[in-house]
Amino acid sequence: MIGKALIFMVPLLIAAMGGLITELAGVLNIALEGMILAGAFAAVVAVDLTGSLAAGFLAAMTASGLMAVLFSVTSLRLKGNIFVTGLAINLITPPLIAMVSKLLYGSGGVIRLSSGTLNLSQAESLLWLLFFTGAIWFVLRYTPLGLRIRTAGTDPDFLFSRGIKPAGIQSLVIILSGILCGISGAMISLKLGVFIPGISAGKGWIALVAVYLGFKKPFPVLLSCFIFAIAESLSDAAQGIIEIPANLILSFPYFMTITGLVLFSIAKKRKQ
Amino acid sequence: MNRPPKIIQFLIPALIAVLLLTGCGGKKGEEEKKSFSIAVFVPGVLAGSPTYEMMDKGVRMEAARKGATVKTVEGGFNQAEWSEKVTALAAEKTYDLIVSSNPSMPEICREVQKYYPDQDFLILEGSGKTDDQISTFFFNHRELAFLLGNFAGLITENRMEGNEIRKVGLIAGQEYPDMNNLIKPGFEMGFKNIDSAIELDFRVIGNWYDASKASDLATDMYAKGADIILTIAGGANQGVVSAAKNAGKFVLWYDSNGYAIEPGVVIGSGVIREDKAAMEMISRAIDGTLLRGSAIKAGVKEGYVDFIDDDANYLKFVPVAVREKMDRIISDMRSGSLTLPAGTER
Amino acid sequence: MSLKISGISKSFPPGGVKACDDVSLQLKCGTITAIVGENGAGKSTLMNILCGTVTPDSGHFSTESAPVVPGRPAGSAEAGIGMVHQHPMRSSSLTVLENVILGYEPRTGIFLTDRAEARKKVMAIQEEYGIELDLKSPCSELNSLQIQNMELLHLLYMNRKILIFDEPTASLTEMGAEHLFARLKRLREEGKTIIFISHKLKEVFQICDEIAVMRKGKILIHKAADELKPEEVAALMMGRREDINFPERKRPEGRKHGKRLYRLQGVGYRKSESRFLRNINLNIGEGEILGITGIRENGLELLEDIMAGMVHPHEGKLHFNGRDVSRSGPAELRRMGISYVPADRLNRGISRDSSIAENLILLNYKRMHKMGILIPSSIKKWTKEIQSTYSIDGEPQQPIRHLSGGNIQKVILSRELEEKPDLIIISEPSWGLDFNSRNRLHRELDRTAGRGTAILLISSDIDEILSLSDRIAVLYNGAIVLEKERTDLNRTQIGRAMLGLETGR
Amino acid sequence: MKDKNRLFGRFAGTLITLFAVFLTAVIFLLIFSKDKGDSLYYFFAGPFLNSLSIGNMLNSFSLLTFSGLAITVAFRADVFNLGGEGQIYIGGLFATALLLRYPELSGGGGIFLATVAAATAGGLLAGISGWLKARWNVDELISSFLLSGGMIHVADYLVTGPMSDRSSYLLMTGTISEAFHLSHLMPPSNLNISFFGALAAVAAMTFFLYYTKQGYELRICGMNREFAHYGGLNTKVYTILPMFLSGAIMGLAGSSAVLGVHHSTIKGFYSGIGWNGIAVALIAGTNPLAVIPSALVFAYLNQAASTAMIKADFPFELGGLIQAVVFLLISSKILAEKTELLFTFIRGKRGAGK
Repeated sequence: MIGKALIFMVPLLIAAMGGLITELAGVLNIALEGMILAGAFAAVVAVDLTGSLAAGFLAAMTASGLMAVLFSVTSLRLKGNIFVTGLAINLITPPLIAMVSKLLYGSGGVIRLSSGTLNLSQAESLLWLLFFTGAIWFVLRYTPLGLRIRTAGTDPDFLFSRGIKPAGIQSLVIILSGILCGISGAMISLKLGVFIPGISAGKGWIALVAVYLGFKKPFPVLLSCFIFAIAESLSDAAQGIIEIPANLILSFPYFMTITGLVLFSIAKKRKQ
Repeated sequence: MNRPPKIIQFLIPALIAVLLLTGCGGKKGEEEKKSFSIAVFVPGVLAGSPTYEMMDKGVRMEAARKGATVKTVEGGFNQAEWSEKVTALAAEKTYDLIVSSNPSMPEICREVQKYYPDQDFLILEGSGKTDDQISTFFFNHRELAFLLGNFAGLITENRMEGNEIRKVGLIAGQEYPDMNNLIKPGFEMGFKNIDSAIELDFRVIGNWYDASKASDLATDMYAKGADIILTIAGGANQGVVSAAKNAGKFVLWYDSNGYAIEPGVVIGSGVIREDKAAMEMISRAIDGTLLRGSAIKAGVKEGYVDFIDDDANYLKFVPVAVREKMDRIISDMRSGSLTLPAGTER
Repeated sequence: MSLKISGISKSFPPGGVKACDDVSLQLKCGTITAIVGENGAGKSTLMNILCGTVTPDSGHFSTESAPVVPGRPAGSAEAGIGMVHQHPMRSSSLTVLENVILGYEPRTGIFLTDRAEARKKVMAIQEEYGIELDLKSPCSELNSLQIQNMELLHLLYMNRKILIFDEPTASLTEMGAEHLFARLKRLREEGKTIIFISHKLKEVFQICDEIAVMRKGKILIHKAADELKPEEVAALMMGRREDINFPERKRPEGRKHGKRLYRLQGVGYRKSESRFLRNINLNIGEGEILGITGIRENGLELLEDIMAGMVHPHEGKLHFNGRDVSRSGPAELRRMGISYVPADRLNRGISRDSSIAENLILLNYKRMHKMGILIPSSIKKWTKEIQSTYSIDGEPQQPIRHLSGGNIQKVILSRELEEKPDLIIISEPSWGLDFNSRNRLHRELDRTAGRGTAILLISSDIDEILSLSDRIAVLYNGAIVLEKERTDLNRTQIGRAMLGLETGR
Repeated sequence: MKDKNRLFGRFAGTLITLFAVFLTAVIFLLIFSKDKGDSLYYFFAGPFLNSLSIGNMLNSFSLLTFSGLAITVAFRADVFNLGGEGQIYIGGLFATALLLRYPELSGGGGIFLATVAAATAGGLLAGISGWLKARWNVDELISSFLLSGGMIHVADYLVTGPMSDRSSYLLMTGTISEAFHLSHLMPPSNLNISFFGALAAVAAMTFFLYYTKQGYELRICGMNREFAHYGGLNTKVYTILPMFLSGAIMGLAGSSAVLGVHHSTIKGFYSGIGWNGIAVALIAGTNPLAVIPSALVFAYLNQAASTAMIKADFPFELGGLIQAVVFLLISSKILAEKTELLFTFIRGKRGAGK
């Protein structure tokens, strides 16, 4: 069970790390879902064309990175409402993919790979989990960029007074999160060797939830991803034993997050 | 206390201007000679749905042969919008026939027909009704599921050495009436036909695209002893295949030839000949021999649903013993000497 | 490093009021120079010019090594000029060390922070200047003094030679101030050039070597501290306003002591380390005008907020008509007959994007409806009436932001007076008003008091206080240092009290 | 003069945004459509070619007017309601449930009660977010989104599970009795009398905001909360009330769709009403009357995509793409500001030339 959860949570965690750095930099990143999907698609297309896994990951990071650029331009440069533009990224990705897919394959549907699928063992999964969490933790803590990211979120004016433009840091972080989402998407689709419209299946939202539940700190976020993964495998296993309506299970993350948010707000209010 | 913004004063003339400008462009004159015209309404999107693609392909092939025109319209996943779109198609009054495929379409089309009584409809996968004005064609899912159930039973029996658990799996994208009333009972009837001790592990993904979840569910099912899983989960099917590959177990494909997807893993496949049905029905419609309100039901005997037993991969990977037993059951059903007891039908 | 400022001028808006008018100053190495002046004397503008955040219209400044390109923060930073702000900014998500080095981290390679090197450097500075701060503690837990120290640490880390301290004691306790002074002396010994900006003459004379007095954008005097007397400086700061001569208020006979109406009892308010208000005791009776004055940073805003129910005090009680109103919000106070004209007129006193009518009916729209439906005609009629009574310009439907400051003040005042309150809290009523409207306003207040309304006048303008009040209280450093009848006070005494040089009750 | 420029700039900014949207549509259309002339023609003129399209466009207009108005009310009080979809769904579901449970109600009474039920349900769902904001300062933007997202799945469960119509192959609840159907105005189009309901809602909301005590209080709170607090208004009430009103109007959109069009709650029927309501409101600003032209533009856009799809080979995905582009650009402040500047500049020049 735990081993299975470890494998399941790799893409989730990587996306959550993307959500974490943007959240810390003061950007509410609704667009994770769309960026993951873009990455999943680009990865499969690239592997299909070149047969190389590395090319797949590279293409995924580029595609998601480009979506991130679009997100950052419309929200930061054009000063759009960040929630609305983030949503727009999620809305724009599926039809874009369908259209590109139609151009390339003549169909907007499932793309199967004949070869080159990615297979992570439990040990490798654990390694990747620790690597990404550790890397983000390290960047946030021990690099100049990390200091800038953290300050951009809490005290952008202070950052500006030190001669650094907060919007620049935010754009950079959005693009970084796009690249992470690309990796995440590539892992989802390459693991199965297939792209299916909607394959991201809400992982971007869950990742964002994990960021909130993990108090916006790398290792607690890892933990909350783990809890999600365990909950997911429990509910998978439970289907064989007891009947829980799938739709009700799907509503849990939403209600869990709102509960977390309310508790967080109460604590904040008490402190004042 | 605030005045209405200038926007209103600007927008209305602007709208009228757009209307006039585009309206003045004029439209090409009357249609020349009217050929038989067909509209295909896809309740969903074509992409990723083999059955809808088969229907569209079938209609188009036959139409091309007979010089009819075809227009395909995708309705999208929002069921609430289907009715409006079918109405709009009927309102064109240029289509001699509107073709669609989904058990829910007849009820929508019946409503539309109230306003456009002259419009003919043909629904593949329809749900029949007496004194209906809508032509329906439906495939005997129970028979297909029965055949696949038999095969699943044979496979799990065959792998008995050192394995006490006799279990087969069924994964569905969502629960829907045909799944609960036809496919699941038919499948169960099938493997019980081989050995009544075989158990069923039935699970639902919740959508038709979450391949990761499908893979996780399948992994769990294989771990709990299922040897073979029938997967009816749209795009998410691929997740089941990938789980089977990792677990060294098997997958049963449902509605189209799936052997090539993963040779040696997909070792059995049914087929629903939606294209064949579409072609024949369209042919009849163009010839004027399709009766309004006819309800055609087609099963294994009629050749519209079947188990694919001549694929190279089937011959290569399925043990001879299993194939021999399966051959008997298939030929009995094809000849009509084996029929299923009455059950819930559409 | 010394600093030479020559002929700096700056007007806001361009061509308008001169915030700095041909300012020239020479600041020597190893000295602490105080720049003193009232609010709006031009000190902050001058300092912002030095820091590069404001571009001067004319003039230039230079260090001994090179002239500084004006209007560029980076230019001023390179020249070694740095400012410890009155309310220093910080990043609450970082530790002290990270805060100090943010933006200028020593690096290993291009990507990594060399933390060891940073720590070593910062600790050396700490040792040198005796700045005690735990480098590992998160900034969100620091008090004002520590935050100030952190900013200073950053400036020293950046090796700034010319240090500006902007009102550094404004939010410090006395202990904190003592610490700060010790540090300033230390910095002077190290040869830094220090500019010390303050209102508090006591402090200025305590630690500064030289004093420059600014008023209306001009440097009036710049001399060594021991050549000057506090009284002299205070007089220069305040100026003699012979040009504006208010008739002093003559209280109507027989109203000498109205019924006691409103009472503050031991009111205190604490924010982080430093107390902003402590043990405020005040009384006001019917028909009385109580003037509360002081320099703005000494707690006037906070007292205004507390009295108006916008903020609740941490200790002490407020009584109105014998009822405890310490926890009452504006709604309740208004119901009980207290009106309030805020100092922050544009953000609190009006809704800028609403119409004049909508602003005027804020307090009495409830009386202008039939079954919950507002009657536009009666609103319009009433608005017109008020506008003609108080001679307010503009059409009722016009957005109020189009009105002049004086007209906006009249809108607020008329709205409050029409409520026929028992007590009016009115803060800085003549800010931004011209001579005539100011006089009209004072006459109006006088009349209102004559009708028996108690008026709590908060103003940092001594002349206004002197011409209107029956009794005067002076707030300094969060406490009342002087409270006497108007007749027992003169302007010098008040001026000295505002600067913390005189006490008495 | 300055104000006129600003208004004109805002208007021009909106036009430019819309122009960008149409331009994107045309570009994609030219890339992906085979019969480009036809697609273009039907995209622009299609909605007006027959009474069915006009009727459906007006019906989509009335639904968008409800949802746009709902968002506008929230904007007016400076709060943000992002839970429109869930509120519409729950509203429609409650209306359906009531009419299924009490089929013996008279037609008018049933419609009235169902409408009230829908408004209450939607209002309460949004009201919770308002209350959480007033009580604990929970961001109403996120909370309304999450609550609505969760409730959508619960409603999905009810629609496909306990309340589902076993005789139907559509994922929907049972069908309400014919007595409760809103009369159609242009059959077979979906246009029904809720069209007048939408116009009445706009009128009522305008009246409420500008001519009632509470409307005045709400507007003052939305304009400047500190000023409102200073004036003794209860600002917390005006965090909760506008959210409630906003949700209630969303609920009305739900009941209009159920009673007027679908006659049952179909899974996911809210899609296309909820989010587009935000776009409608972002164009309309805070003026309820401006919702009407704004909703008209969006209804036109929807119908244009839909007719072009049916009459020409307009690709299905393009509809979604156009919606997404609208979202990307519609909330941009810079586009509007830049055009405002441009116009101020041009006008200034012209003035100087005189």
